[in-house]
Amino acid sequence: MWAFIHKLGSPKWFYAISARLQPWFWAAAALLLLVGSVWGLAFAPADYQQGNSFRIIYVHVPAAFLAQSIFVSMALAGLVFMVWKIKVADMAAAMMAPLGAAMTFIALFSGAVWGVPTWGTWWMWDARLTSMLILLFLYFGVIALRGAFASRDSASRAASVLAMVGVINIPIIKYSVDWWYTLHQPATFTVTSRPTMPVEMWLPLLIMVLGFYSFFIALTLMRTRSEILRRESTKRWVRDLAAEER
Amino acid sequence: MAFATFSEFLAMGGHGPYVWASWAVTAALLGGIVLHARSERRHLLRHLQRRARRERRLAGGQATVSHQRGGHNDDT
Amino acid sequence: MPLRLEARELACERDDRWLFEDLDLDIRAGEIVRVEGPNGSGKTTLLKILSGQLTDYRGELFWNGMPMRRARGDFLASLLYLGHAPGIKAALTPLENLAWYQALAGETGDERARLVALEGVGLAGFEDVPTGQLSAGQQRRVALARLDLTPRPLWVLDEPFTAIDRDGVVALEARLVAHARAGGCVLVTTHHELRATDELTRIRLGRGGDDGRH
Amino acid sequence: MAGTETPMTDTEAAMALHREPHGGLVVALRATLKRDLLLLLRRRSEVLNPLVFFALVITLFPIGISPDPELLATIAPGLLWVAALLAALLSLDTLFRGDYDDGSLEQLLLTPQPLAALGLAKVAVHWLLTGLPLALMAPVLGIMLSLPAGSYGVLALSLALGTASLSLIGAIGAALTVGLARGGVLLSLLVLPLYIPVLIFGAGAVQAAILGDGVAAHLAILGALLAVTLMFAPWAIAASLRISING
Repeated sequence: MWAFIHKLGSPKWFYAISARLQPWFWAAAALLLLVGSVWGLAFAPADYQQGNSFRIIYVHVPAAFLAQSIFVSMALAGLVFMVWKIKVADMAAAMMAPLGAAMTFIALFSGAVWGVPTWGTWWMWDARLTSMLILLFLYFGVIALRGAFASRDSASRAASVLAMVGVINIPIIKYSVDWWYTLHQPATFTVTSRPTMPVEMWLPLLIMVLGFYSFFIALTLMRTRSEILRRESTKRWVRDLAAEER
Repeated sequence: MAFATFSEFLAMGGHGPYVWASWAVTAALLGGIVLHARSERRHLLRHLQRRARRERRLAGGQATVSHQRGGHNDDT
Repeated sequence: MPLRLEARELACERDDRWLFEDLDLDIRAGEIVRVEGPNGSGKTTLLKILSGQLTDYRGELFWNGMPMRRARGDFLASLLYLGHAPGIKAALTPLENLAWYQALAGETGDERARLVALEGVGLAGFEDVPTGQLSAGQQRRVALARLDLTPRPLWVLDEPFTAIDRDGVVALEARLVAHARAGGCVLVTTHHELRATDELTRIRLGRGGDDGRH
Repeated sequence: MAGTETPMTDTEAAMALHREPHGGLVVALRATLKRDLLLLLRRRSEVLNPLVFFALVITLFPIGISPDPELLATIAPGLLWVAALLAALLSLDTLFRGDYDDGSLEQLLLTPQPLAALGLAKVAVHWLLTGLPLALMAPVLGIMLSLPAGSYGVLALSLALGTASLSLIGAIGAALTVGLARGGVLLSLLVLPLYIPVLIFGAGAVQAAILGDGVAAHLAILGALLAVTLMFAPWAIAASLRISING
């Protein structure tokens, strides 16, 4: 097992393996997203209370899930980089951060838009949206910190530490914001909490979530391969590869 | 099919703008990220190829990197 | 073209000790004046006073016979000062740095002249590399490229040889001599032993008794 | 250096001794504007930081006070203005510090061009990349504070006008403290009292817009403040730079 981890760590080997894995994930993502969207938009029944605006859930929830799991996986990659010095892990972490921020923004935007028909305003200090907003600031922090260092190695180490500190704080933030929200708004119905859904509603949701996750894996593989080329550009195998790449 | 006609599908009982807005932003962001990733890779490969070509030319031309005296510059 | 920088009874006190007292200078065209002295003897301070950056000193400065206050505009137009820090922005490329300095001197200048100046200081091939990625010596050479790019009669150079390699030092020394012979004037501080030529004169700072009379 | 084996002939060097600059100040100003824009845009994170800070500070208040829209609406104008003011203050420290550290500030002082004009060019770039974006972003944050409708335009306009004076006044403080190692805190102590008039009329303009009565008076005074600072600040900046270069 140990040899496998170390092999996975070598950029050259990872570059080759990811080339084979990547197409599968792209195909899965495309298929799942397509099926999930059509199903969720056209075939799934409307919510008896909120009507069709409920269909935003098929974008809001997967993006919210992914936003949090990307931060967790970024922290894990940071841990792997700090402990076992596997450079590929840090490259992946660096490539995940922008996608995580984008997912958080999608969750925020769709959550706010979803709230308009129910609350009548574009923004409502709802517990989940507030936690999502704080998560967005955490992402900006990690991205800005990684960009602020001149030397790449210290940038990677600093970003990994911040990601790990951030991931520990996410549950703390979530519960304190929930407590804060119930303190001020005990009774109202929080639109984004999921009432028990019949199967023909949560099945497309499951497909969309899987579609988002395979998109995340496929994109991270692709961008990590670019980062490998960028960081290992002085290595011989990269130069030979560049020479014969059409 | 939850909607009778296509236009009903677009209107979505009045909630259409909100639903389509969220989906449009999601599609735009995901699409944009994919296009950015692909162009990033293309630029990178082109940059590597250009550097590989320049190194081959420099190695071939024995142009020493050290300071070249003399008025005109011959290896531009 | 008149070129004469005089100082009378120049004295500067820095954190209550005298760096130098009633120092008289008379620097004319065709001279290379080397300011010597151990570290902390006020060499850079003297240069900053003569170039007009520092104002808390006693004594009088004259440019071509006129008191500096009145001749300041003309003095600045004929001065090229290279400080301890080369004054090069790390995020800009050498070409962009030089373009800005040419513009500061009031000229738009053209790319060709900048390329030739950079090639002259041995930076061929590094024109478009952000200077942050260049070595300290190369960054210093970008600053030294200004000597050829914006011609000025009076050069005030603070440790121009730092981080410059052997070839560069030889070239720079020759450039100083050529400038002096052409009627320019160089005021330089350096720990590098300049070749004794008839243009070279010295000012010694920091010795107890010797008040550095020129 | 050119001219080693074959030393540059004396006549060639003599001819190259002095060339009358043509173009003068306009060339220098345009080049300084272009250079500073290039520098700031190459370090995009420094341009984004004040904006994220602005959004963060705005997020803190509903959490700290209460998310109740009515309460937020009453304090929104003042909140937005104070947060924008602090965000502008945040980015002032880097205005001259970069040039001071690598020696280009020294060169700026030694050009025949008037230092006040070059300082003004640097402040203009600072305003363009911090003041203006803050003004454009404020309405979005106004939504989060449930700012009443009809005041978004005045909010952006008053901020755009106000941050120009803030940048000018702040630049004086930045010039004074550029030589000091830990000048950041001192800079805010110097400059915040001078910001108060701009804050009063800026926030006042937005409140006036909410209450529906005339906004022209407040904006006119903001414009007058800007005119006054435009007249005096550049000379003060030039003088302060000369002082702090002495170290």
